[in-house]
Amino acid sequence: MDWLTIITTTVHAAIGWESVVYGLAAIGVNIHFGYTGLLNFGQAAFMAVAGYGLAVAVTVMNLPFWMGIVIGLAAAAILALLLGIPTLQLRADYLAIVTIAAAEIVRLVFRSVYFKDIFGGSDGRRGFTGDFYAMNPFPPGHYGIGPFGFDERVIWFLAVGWSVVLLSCLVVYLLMKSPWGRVLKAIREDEDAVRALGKNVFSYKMQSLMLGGIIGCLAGFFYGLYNGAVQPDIFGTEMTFFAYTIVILGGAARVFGPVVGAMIFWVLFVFVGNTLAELVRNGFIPFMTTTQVGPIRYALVGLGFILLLVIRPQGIFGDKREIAINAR
Amino acid sequence: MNAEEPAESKAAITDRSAHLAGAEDAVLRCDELIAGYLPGVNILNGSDLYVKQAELIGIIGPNGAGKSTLLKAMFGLVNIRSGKVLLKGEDITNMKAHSLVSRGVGYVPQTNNVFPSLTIEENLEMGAFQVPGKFKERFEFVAELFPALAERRKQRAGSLSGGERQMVAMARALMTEPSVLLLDEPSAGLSPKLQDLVFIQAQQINKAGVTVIMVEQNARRCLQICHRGYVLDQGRNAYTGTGQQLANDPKVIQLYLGTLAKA
Amino acid sequence: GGGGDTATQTSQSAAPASSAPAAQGDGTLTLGTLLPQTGSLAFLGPPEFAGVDLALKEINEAGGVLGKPVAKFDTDSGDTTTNIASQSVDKLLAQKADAIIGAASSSVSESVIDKITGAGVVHFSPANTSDKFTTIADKGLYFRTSPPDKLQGRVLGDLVVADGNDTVGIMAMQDSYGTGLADQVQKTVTDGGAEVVERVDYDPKAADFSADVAKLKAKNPKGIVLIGFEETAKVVQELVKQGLPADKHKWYMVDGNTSNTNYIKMPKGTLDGVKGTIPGAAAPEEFQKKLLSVNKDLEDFSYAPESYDAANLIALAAEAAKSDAGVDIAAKLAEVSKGGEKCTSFKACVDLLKAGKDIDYEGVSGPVEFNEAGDPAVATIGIYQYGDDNKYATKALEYRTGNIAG
Amino acid sequence: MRRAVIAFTAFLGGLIFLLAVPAHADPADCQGLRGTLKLQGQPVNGAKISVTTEGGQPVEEVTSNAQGTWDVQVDEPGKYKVTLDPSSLPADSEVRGGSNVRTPTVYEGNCSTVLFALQPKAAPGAAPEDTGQSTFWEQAAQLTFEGVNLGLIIALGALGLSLIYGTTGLTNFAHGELITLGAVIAYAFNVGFGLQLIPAAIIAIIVSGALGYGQDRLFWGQLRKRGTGTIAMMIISIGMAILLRNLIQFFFGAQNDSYTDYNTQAGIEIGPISAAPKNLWAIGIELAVLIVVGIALMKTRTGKAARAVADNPALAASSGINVDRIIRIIWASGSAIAALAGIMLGLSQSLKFTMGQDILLLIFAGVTLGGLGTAFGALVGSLVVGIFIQVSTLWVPPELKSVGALAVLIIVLLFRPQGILGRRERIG
Amino acid sequence: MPDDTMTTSRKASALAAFKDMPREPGVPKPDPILVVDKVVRRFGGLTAVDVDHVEIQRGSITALIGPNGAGKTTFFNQLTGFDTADAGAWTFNGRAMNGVPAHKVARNGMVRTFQLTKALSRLTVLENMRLGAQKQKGESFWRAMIPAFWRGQEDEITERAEELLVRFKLDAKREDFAGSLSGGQRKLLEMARALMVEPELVMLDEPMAGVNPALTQSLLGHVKDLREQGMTVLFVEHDMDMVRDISDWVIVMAQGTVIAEGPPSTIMSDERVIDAYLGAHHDAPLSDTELESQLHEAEAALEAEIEEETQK
Ligand SMILES: Nc1ncnc2c1ncn2[C@@H]1O[C@H](COP(=O)(O)OP(=O)(O)OP(=O)(O)O)[C@@H](O)[C@H]1O
Ligand SMILES: Nc1ncnc2c1ncn2[C@@H]1O[C@H](COP(=O)(O)OP(=O)(O)OP(=O)(O)O)[C@@H](O)[C@H]1O
Ligand SMILES: [Mg+2]
Ligand SMILES: [Mg+2]
Repeated sequence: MDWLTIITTTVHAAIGWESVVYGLAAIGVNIHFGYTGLLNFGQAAFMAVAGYGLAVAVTVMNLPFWMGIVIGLAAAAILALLLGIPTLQLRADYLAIVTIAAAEIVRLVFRSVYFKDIFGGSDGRRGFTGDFYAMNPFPPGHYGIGPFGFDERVIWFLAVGWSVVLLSCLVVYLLMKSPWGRVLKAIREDEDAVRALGKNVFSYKMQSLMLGGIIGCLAGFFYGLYNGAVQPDIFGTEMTFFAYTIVILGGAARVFGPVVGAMIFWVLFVFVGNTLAELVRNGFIPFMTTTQVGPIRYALVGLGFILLLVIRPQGIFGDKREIAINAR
Repeated sequence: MNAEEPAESKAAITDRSAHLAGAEDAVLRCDELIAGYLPGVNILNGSDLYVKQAELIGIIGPNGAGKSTLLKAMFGLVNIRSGKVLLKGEDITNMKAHSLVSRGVGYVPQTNNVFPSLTIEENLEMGAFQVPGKFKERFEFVAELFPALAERRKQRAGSLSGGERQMVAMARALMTEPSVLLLDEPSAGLSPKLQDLVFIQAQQINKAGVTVIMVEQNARRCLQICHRGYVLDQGRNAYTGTGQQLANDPKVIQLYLGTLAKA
Repeated sequence: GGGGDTATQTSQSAAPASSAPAAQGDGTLTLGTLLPQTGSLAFLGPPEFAGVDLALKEINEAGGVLGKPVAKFDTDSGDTTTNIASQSVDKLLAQKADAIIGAASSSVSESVIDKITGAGVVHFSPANTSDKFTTIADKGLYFRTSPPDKLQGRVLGDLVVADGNDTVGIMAMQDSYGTGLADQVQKTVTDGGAEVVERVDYDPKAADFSADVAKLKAKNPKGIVLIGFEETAKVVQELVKQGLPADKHKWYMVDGNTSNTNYIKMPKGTLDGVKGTIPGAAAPEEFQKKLLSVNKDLEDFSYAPESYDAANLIALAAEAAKSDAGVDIAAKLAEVSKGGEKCTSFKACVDLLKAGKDIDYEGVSGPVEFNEAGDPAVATIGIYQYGDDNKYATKALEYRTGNIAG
Repeated sequence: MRRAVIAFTAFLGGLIFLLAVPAHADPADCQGLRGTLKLQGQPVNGAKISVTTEGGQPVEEVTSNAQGTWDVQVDEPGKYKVTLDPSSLPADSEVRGGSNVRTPTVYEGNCSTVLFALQPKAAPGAAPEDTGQSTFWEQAAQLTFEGVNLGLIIALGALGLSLIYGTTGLTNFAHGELITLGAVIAYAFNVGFGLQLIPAAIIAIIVSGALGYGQDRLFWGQLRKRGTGTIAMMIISIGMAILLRNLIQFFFGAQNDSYTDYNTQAGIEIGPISAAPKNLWAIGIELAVLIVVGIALMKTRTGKAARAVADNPALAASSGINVDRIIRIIWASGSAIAALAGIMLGLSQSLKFTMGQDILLLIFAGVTLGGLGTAFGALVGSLVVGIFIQVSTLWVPPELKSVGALAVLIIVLLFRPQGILGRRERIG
Repeated sequence: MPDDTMTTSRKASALAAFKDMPREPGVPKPDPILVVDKVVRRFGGLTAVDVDHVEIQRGSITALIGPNGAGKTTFFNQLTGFDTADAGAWTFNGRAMNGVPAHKVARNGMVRTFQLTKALSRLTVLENMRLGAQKQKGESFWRAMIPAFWRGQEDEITERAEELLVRFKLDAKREDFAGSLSGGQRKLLEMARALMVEPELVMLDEPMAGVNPALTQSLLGHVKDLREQGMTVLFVEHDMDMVRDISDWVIVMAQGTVIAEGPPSTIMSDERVIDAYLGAHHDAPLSDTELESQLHEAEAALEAEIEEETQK
């Protein structure tokens, strides 16, 4: 058994780019769903328009990197408006479906042959990260302790990524303990009551959608920056589902819930997968071949989610009392 | 106001054994119930209650005293942490609600007491779920009591006014002919005319041999018609006695009944 | 890769840029596979894994590479909807893989190519067809044995024209494989004087294909070109249902869907006379038998030859370089693929190498001659025809060899 | 050197080929242009064809032989221009499409075929030849039929989903996998045990129903008892979906497969529509099931109890309804209906471990469009989704067909936020 | 305990205003804060509200009574923008209010409570209360991030909230989730929260249904205080003791229309009102003899029934 590999890959996943990207996406979802009660199942669309905004701006329109970022942010904001204006009046579960539908529309359009010249079809776009890595202040080398560590490229990415994650957490923390956050939480509970108290529910929902969308869109940037490419299918419903899973794992409406949730999520994924692969390779599980590890790993990860939530339905940071109130 | 205070009137009793002395042939009795919703927080702190065959019992008390919780606990809707509920000698502690229904217990909850997406008629049908054969007959009966409901039998309960819902809830409980009926604030939200109807109805049912336990905030009214009453405070019996005794007890009046209705 | 940068140039520049330990060989050639075990392309996984396994079995039977048996780690590439591939690459790099065979999907390869080549490891795909990889910045470490779209498209297009179909309909799976091939077929067919009356790019995950087929039906083309993977069975089903059967219209298939297992449950004669193109100079039957000895459950053989060739080429290049370091292997890959004494198996080739000869590996998937970009330059396409039993004859009607570029 | 290589490989290929199919002699080193001229199946002899380079330099002029074939070899690969002399064609025949010039490309070591399709000259005033093309309305009819066909399958899935959602409040993302499971169980009986599909399907539906019952009894019911919230349950269902999907892949494999019966039925023409008999049967069965279940929910005691449980489980229990029993019945029937949906989907398409997942979004769309929690809403919503997907391809590229349906979903909900058959709740 | 002696000024002026007013539906008031004209709301075939003309006197406590299903709540819904009337117009403080969205209505100073309470379950009782306060600086996105901007105001709000909670006997529950309150406590919270808004007109929909009578009594004193502070109160209630005790004016609705208006004493002796609404026993609790006779009636009916049964 190659425990060293299992442990290093697991640790890398916990603090690596996956946690940054999924963590940010989940922070956005947490604002939408955890605090405001908006069942926005279209988070992937925010990531997609941002990633594509950056990519298309740089590769197709030949704009500088920073302009790409601005365009990506603007695209996310516009998406929030387009999505919000018609749908924020809907009941929560209807909103969920409409946002899924909208996200799928976005993905299908990005992936279509029809718009291939702009968005690059199913292969997406690449070649827009040069400027980002050109800003790297880390000289080449290996950063870390022993087998744990990253090269200069990744460490730069992670430095920026985790800063943004922490900054987002700080913003969420400040906002959610303010009266503004109180209004959001009240909307989550009963918007009519909030209306009766003179708050413009629509405007708050829109602000929430914007904020969460923009944080989600940062996730889109980081996905593109790390992988050097954006592709339509990564921004499918699965991504949103995972973001939700992460939020619930960490504990809804908790500032660090999404970040810790993302870490647990990836640790589970990597640890289970790599341990299983090693077990099979070393003949501990005779009835399986290494090529069958894939599905069984997923199955185990699914089982892991189930067990985690059965054991701790409120998530890591969640409050059991809230769950008790929520139960039907 | 706490139970340990020495009794100032005949109505107040603090002695468990004295209270339970009359409980021998009780139809339904609770012994030292401790129950609650959240872990670690008990709402009922050892309340006792018994009701004899064909008795009408009133429970009054301040808001949040645990009256509804007591009814729910008896009916198996709140987890009982310790203590016992006996129905005709049978231990029914934490038994599921539907099995109690088949043992002849009926219950009208205080809130959320209709099925919003079902029509009035279907709501009533659900009331007679275990005795579908009787539906027609009973429906005619409640239709006479609440003509407003009969007119609208196809309207969805979710669109009804507060009072209309309360009527549906009451009517639903009248669909079966239970031998023990638990009513949680049946008169709340009803017009004075219908409040009368509810109280008269309760008495009438009781006369016909049904054991009734009624929680009311229309306390004076309730004490007037009940055989015995309990005053519940902070999950404990604060006072018990006959309806008359309680209604005239100055302490009870000051703390729980107020003087408005007398004026 | 990178247009001009050749393998030899970057073998110097890649090493310092990467901090991965794999840059220095450790004496054991370690292969990693990054192939789909899960996700939408999971059906492509088993044959690809089998191809690599078969090659490895033969290599190790022949004494391994550099005197040691070749090690191998299998990982899942998933599909683009998850980020499994990136995880898998991390694991492979941690396990000191010298070369990684995968991924099946161009999009997945794209998302990990920087990571793999950045670590000085050879990235060798048996199935990527996107033309992006020709120009991608890869430090000269990216190679592929994938079926040459352009040539196959030309051959197929010419076949369609030669069969006298003046009106042609194309159903293509909407991804880089499908659209790339469809573009080439469309161009060839149009140049040859026939008209493409309808081209439908369909989403392979769509709930059903009746609307897509209805579009073809509306134009009633003489020849129908089906480009895709195994979902073609659903398309065939629709074609028959909507009255465009193979006995009234001429159907053509490509390597992704010319299969002997996919259609056998269909009524006899459903595919009678249908033609399909498959790259590779050899009749696939014997090779398939060998594959079945590795994995008896195989039902499909797509990209198995390419995977097999990839593993063999890497092993030969390592032998030729006398090193198992990724950059050294990359530097020799083009050399062993062309110009020299021809050989068709690892054993034969390695014997020639040991005898100090220059070799030219001829693969099961085709002659495999790498150009500067690490793409195959020459290929052979076989044209096969289905019989009454919905299986294609093991002998090709015809083989065409040519330059892929052009 | 490269040329030599090609020549050699070509030779090798040719060698194999010569050994293999000697009858199909074809010069391996052909490099040029060739073609065959045919008029209504008969070769056309003596047609004049001239080949020039792209720049107009004449290369060669040939005439077709008795087999109608012609062949021009060139030295340099590249683009060429081929012109057919119309006057050399038999009288009253012409080149289809009008143009008699082609500009093919010759590649190194390969021949390119050039086609001049010929047709008899249409007599002036005669009706244009029937090309077998269908009119817009024929297409629309066919697509509507396909929409109904697909919509009803979606509706079955939607009904199962809606039943479970309706009674337990659980948004079950694993419903897609229940669909797949049903299809795969039927496959196991059909292909594995060699049973005819109809009995296999019936067994699969029963087994699935039992599994649904067990699932609630052993799992979801226990969670409910512990007071797990609906959102946590929703996420648990995502975990469940991942678990089931991958287990199915492990056992069934990743490839497409189909049942042995009713595979690839030829269509029969009904007016403008061509439909396979199995489609017609499926539509009948699906409609029957949908209507029966819908009416059962509206009219039977258990159906009403199910709706009561949906509204307020505590009150339902207080009315004497055995809530757990009702929920289990619903789980069993929901799973059984899902299995039927899966079998129908497998029958009309094929089976794959992702088949349920792939259709889940459409199912959700159907349920929502109709109005959450109403059985007939699920039917109507799904039909709308199905029909829109198909019919929208008259205007949008088929790759984007789901976009049309999803856009309709959004638009309808803008005007009817409670869905087509849903009802607005009162405030206050 | 607040007493009539304390509340003379406003009450007196309110009573004076109502003194010589004709007792007829739609009668004009000298200083109306709310004027409603021809409001109609239909649900399918049912006309839930059809109010021709109604005015609410500023600074008074007006009761709206009527049988169940008379349309009182629906009427509230129309006025406060929670439902769209089929027709009609109304002005609040002279400003037209039809078509104005609910939150703007509330901001204008017209706040309502809900008959079926809307507790914000997973917010604490105190947070519920704080939410009611208007013009909070910390409710704007940008300022929210810097606590210095809103700390001071928040403290004031909290103080006010705590005072109200004490009055409403909810202070012990301040840190509990509102979702864990009992039915009566929810009613109390609903009303207390509305008062946090400090509206000009507060519209209470059955505020005291389910509230303990002793507490009700003390809260009525509070409501009277509100009037003294210049607030106008419009409330729906079925408890006639309460109506009699605090209201200056009573409006009676039945079947969607206003059928009578007048001071409490007059209204409660109005035949039509007694018929439609109060029933025979409205004025006093049933005396023992009455009870007896009722029971006799009932018994007779029962016996007759039983006889019927046996005869069958
Ligand atoms: N959304 C709706 N759909 C159909 N009917 C409705 C709807 N809302 C209210 N109604 C009907 O309109 C009538 C008036 O209802 P409303 O709630 O205004 O009565 P109310 O006077 O407040 O009665 P209560 O004293 O019982 O609260 C009732 O008969 C009710 O059933
Ligand atoms: N679902 C719940 N979760 C947590 N606590 C609850 C819940 N329901 C009630 N409580 C708490 O239990 C206590 C008793 O509530 P209960 O409903 O029994 O009061 P009650 O006597 O019926 O009051 P009321 O007269 O207002 O209806 C209250 O303090 C309340 O806060
Ligand atoms: Mg209560
Ligand atoms: Mg009302």
